[in-house]
Amino acid sequence: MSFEVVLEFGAGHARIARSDTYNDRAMTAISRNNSETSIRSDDALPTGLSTEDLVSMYKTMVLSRALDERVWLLNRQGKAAIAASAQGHEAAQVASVKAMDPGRDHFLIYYRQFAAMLALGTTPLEQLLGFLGKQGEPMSSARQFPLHGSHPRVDLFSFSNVVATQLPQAVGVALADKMRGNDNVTIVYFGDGAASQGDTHEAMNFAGIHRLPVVFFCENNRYAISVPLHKQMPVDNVSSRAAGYGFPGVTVDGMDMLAVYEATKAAVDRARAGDGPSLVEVMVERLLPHTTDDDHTRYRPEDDIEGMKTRDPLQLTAHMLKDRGLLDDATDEAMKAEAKKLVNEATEQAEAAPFPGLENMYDHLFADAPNADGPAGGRS
Amino acid sequence: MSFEVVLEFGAGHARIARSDTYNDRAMTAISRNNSETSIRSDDALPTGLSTEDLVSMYKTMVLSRALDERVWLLNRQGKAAIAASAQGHEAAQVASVKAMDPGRDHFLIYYRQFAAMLALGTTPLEQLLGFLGKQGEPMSSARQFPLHGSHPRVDLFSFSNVVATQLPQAVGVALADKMRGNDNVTIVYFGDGAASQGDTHEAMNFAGIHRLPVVFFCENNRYAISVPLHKQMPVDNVSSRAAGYGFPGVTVDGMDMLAVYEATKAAVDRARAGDGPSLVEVMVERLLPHTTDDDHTRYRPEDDIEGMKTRDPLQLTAHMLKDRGLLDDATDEAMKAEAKKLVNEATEQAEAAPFPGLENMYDHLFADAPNADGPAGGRS
Amino acid sequence: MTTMTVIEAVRDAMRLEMQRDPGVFILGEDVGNRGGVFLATDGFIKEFGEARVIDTPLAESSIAGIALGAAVNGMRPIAEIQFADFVWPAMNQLVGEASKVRYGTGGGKFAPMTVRIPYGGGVRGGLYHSQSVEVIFTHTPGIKVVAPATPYDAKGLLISAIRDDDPVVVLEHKRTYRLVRGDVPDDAYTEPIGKAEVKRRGDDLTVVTYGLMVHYCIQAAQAVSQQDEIEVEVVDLRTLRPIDGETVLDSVRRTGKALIVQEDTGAVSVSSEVAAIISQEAFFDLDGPVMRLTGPEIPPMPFNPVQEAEFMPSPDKIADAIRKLAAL
Amino acid sequence: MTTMTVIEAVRDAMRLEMQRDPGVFILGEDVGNRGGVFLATDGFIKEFGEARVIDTPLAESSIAGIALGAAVNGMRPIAEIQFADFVWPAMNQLVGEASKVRYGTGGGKFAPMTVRIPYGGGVRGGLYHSQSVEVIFTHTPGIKVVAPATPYDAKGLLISAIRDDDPVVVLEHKRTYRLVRGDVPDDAYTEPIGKAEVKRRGDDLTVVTYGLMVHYCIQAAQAVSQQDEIEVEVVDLRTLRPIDGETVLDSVRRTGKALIVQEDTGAVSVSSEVAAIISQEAFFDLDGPVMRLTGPEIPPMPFNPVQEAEFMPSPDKIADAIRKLAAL
Ligand SMILES: Cc1ncc(C[n+]2csc(CCOP(=O)(O)OP(=O)(O)O)c2C)c(N)n1
Ligand SMILES: Cc1ncc(C[n+]2csc(CCOP(=O)(O)OP(=O)(O)O)c2C)c(N)n1
Ligand SMILES: [Mg+2]
Ligand SMILES: [Mg+2]
Repeated sequence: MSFEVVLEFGAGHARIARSDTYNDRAMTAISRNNSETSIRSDDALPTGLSTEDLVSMYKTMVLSRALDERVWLLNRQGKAAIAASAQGHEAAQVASVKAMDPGRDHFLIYYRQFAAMLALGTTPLEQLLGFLGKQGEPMSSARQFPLHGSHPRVDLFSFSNVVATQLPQAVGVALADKMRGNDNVTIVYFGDGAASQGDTHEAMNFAGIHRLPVVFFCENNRYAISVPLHKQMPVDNVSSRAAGYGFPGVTVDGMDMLAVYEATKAAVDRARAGDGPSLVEVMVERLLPHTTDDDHTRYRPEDDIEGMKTRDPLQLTAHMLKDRGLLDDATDEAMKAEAKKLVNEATEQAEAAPFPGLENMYDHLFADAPNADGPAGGRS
Repeated sequence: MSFEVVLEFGAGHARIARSDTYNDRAMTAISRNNSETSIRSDDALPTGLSTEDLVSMYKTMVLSRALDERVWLLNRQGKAAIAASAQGHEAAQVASVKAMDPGRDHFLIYYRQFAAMLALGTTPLEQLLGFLGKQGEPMSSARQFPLHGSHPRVDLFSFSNVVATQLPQAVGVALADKMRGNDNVTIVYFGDGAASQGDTHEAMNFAGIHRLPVVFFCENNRYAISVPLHKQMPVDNVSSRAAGYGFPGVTVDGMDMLAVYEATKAAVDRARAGDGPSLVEVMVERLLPHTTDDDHTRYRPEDDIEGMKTRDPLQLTAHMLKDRGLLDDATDEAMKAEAKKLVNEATEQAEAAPFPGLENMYDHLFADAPNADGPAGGRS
Repeated sequence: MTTMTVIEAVRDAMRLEMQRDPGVFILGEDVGNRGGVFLATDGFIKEFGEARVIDTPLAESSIAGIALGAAVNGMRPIAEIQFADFVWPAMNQLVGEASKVRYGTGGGKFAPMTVRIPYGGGVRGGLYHSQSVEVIFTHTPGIKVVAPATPYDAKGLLISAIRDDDPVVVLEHKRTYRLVRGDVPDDAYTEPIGKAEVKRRGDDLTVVTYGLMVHYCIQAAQAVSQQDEIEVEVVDLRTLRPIDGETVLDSVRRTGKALIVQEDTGAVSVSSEVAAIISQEAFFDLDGPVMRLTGPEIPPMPFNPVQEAEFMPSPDKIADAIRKLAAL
Repeated sequence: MTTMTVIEAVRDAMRLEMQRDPGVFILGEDVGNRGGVFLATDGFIKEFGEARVIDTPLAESSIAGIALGAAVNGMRPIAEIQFADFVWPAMNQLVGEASKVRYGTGGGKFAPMTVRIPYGGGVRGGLYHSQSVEVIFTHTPGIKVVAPATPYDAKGLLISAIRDDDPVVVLEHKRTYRLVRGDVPDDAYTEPIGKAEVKRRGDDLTVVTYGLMVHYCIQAAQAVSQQDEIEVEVVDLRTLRPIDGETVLDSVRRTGKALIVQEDTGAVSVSSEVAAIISQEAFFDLDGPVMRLTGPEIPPMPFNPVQEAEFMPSPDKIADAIRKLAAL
């Protein structure tokens, strides 16, 4: 079995990875057999990517991993109420961002986007302030779950935890650009679980009808919390749905940053050229339980858990870089030490920050009228 | 262009009509050119259909048309508050019912099902009591819009006017049968408009996962009120979606009762055998405006309106029957006269019936406790 | 000044705002060539083009979600929900999402979107073309809700809604669309969101109401004035969130008696909130219980004409309730 | 009799009903091997099999709609909505459809379905894991709504809900799941839907409440009893639709004063309805205004611990409100 290119992109991007198609049952064996070969280390780079880019993308992944691990630690220490994790998704996230133009494009993220967010230029401190619910948190003033809200420097946002709500919203964002003749592209991230929601269908349908500049980016880790793919959908890939919406859909190996970059870049180019939406599905691993509240040994088969460990994008990317002669062990170690240092510093700062007070609790409900509707209608 | 069999049914039903694929722009011309040829009159009958069946199906169509016309007249006279129409859908509806087993199967209908309902054994009087909102109306005690509610004799029901809500409900009905090991089949009727709703996606996905005995029967008349297909979906056929749910989807000419019967019967057999759902899309005409409240000259191109007139299933079916030597003009006239008489009688009875009083206005809100929650909580 | 119906005032408001601000656009089912099933956007697709008058697929959640996305990206969408009864699929995007965008981003993003929802009964609509849906919106922090009763208010409040930088739900009573006529200034103007209006002065008793019932209450007030010499003050809430407690309380403190009239069913409703405000804030001024006259506790509302009429509060029933309360 | 937590009582109720009636089955997200995110169905998939413990795709509208379809075809589904905050996509199938099945078919069809909805805050859930969603269900004719506060009530009311022949929404406060323990009979039993319960006797003032707040109100009552010699009667509504006005009024007529405490935001809410009932029906027995203490009018509720604590009514705030009202 190989990753099927369900519909190939038209223009010049022929080398979309044909790796393994997953299905729930066959997954583990496949991933073990092919993880080594699925990352190409001997090919030319895709247009638009330099060797420096590869290294810097890896560096972002390293930082993301360090931050991610720290957040889970803070949760175990009782300091962070909850966390999801991007471990296993990092290569795909970083590559997707690389294919976009953060200065002008829109990013509708979901809760698992540590690596994408760092690639977009948010800082570990900003994220940690969110996890700890501290004053100065930039996305929601610590009103929301970590990584939710919007960002003052990049146009990335996630209004809620409610799965798939971001898809129609992204389509609306793209519609607004198209109406004004802008050439910005909107990328919307979602999981395999989100594919089952009605909103996903409605969003893709509308985007298809109006040929809107949207990239639907599905991080398929084969689980919606505990529900495996075969209980979520009767088909092997989310990308198989794209045909029903009249646009291309493709599935690539999310361990392979080059493949993800290429597929996303093709989708972005298509969108920017006014040719409409695309669906890019990346097969990734959820290396940790769903969130810090979860225990995936309750529902993941043992061989699945073992198998996924061979598909750690950090290891696989390091391997690829080393094969290409772009990384050696010493540099790798130095990067990891540097990441740890950055995360340590950010942790210290975040821990030292105060919790928000009550002053601003009621503001920004509406424009110009912070207390028009509150604060305490029913309070006696 | 021909009606595409998007995914053919496996077993022995090879002759699914390949007639014209519609799209909004090309429609009129195509329908005019091919309407004559799209009805086969020279072939053997599909298994399960006798020549008597054909005649009796036509008879039901004639009755449906007479009733339908009467209801619109009653609306114009100010007696019926609102009506949709099945004119143009009759052949498909009657054929679909023929493929089912009304004694044991479940029928989730929508508001345009005059002909299906008559085929299922409801009477013109019952329907007219609904349109006039009269006492004795069997489906909802005249609480609901005409043709809504459930029926005491056949398991047909339509809980609401809210488009596409019936699809998840149908899937639930089928799930209950499967859980108990019953071999009943559930058919759910819906329009092209309903295909855009999130509920449709969710319903088909679940049915596909659990291989439930459901027939999704889409009456595609190319309009959701005024919205033409190309503003509803970026693909030519609703049936193209089925692949994304792992089951067969087929598009047939809704003027051709044999083709509709065959396609539906294949789907029913599949369902009854435990092989899961199917999507049967029938291309039909909406010969009248959306409802009595509508004026379709506001939005249908003139040539579309002219073109559709050549695709009247009554005329085409009569033609086919005559070609097969199963009908002559005299019998046809007699049938129409008989239908008119039946409808006249039913109209008289319905008009003579009283409106409901207030006695039962508050009952059947809950089991056993007709007034537990009412009648007049807030009434002073 | 032109005399027009409510639906004409709605159309007028949208046309003026579309002309004024290129960021304003319409999306909904059948809003294009059909001009909307109530003709609110009649002629718009010709005047403004397909790009700004978007016939959407039949999918309310996406109508709301796409409007929201466009709004946070600088547009001012006006989404039309064809009938209130079909807004339920959009609840997640409206109540769940839109209401919390500004608060949930600490002011980073906001959503200047208007959602027009034709609602209400007395139109032979049965259980699925008669619903009142105000409760969930009026309960939700971060949404404003207006419910105009007259052409003047319909135009002024709709323009305010469109220009508002946050989500506004505009509830338009279907029965008023062609029934109610009134004078409307020709130019654009705004009526303030959040302000009730005394639609009739009177010192004996206060009736608080909104929507179609405003007109029935005024009729009832005239009847009891003539027949019983009871002078009723009719307060039209106009905005249902936030409720203008001040105007209500000013009136009730003066009259000492309050009747709340609403078409929607009573339990946990706008009428409950008005009663709660009065009984908390004006308790010591009350000369009698705060009374309510609402739709009964069955699904609104039966299709057959007899039971539909019984469901709806009518000028007669309102007059009776006024007399009873006045006599206490 | 066993001492157990609320979540254990919920699990116990479902297990007993699954054992008793083969028509009872579970559907929802992660209810299978995961046992539900709160472990309400822990072990069920092993005991009852995949066919009766269905892990659904992530799609709440279909969870509700499929449950409805199965219910009208003779089953007794128990649908789990993972968090109340995610019930909005299901509104159309619940409020729009399920509530009207029996009425809208004139008794021809009915839907014996139970929808369990973990709700409420104080769990560091932020804006999307803290919501209270009772308002829209309590407003809707054709739905029953229960909101147990104790393990005993949780088991008895859930069993009643499952056996009920109409749709019942069961609101389970997440904070009570592991916080509240109590004695629960081992066998199956039913508590009547529609009956409030006096959870503490007192003659000075009535506090009406439900859910987690029952416990906070009892704590507050103990505090003011000890510190201020005010004896508070605490009425636990238990059922939010229909509201048991009788029990509330019996108490308020005796005490003359009423405070309604609720975690949900105040405007157009259950607290409004209780206040409206009291001020309409017990006006002449009241010695003071009907007061409310509710969550403030912002989206419930901020994630950071300081503002979350400020959002929630607490025993201290409740005691203060009691003292104020008692002093009037
Ligand atoms: C509408 C909705 N339903 C349920 C949830 C609870 N929930 C949070 S994440 C999740 C699984 C999401 O799976 P997927 O989309 O595959 O993303 P992943 O976490 O695997 O990256 C669920 C069920 C939610 N947040 N929103
Ligand atoms: C959820 C919902 N939205 C809007 C409507 C209003 N409406 C009634 S029928 C209809 C068009 C339905 O089109 P289609 O599904 O193609 O069926 P047809 O009437 O063409 O047979 C619309 C928009 C509705 N009933 N339900
Ligand atoms: Mg996943
Ligand atoms: Mg149609």
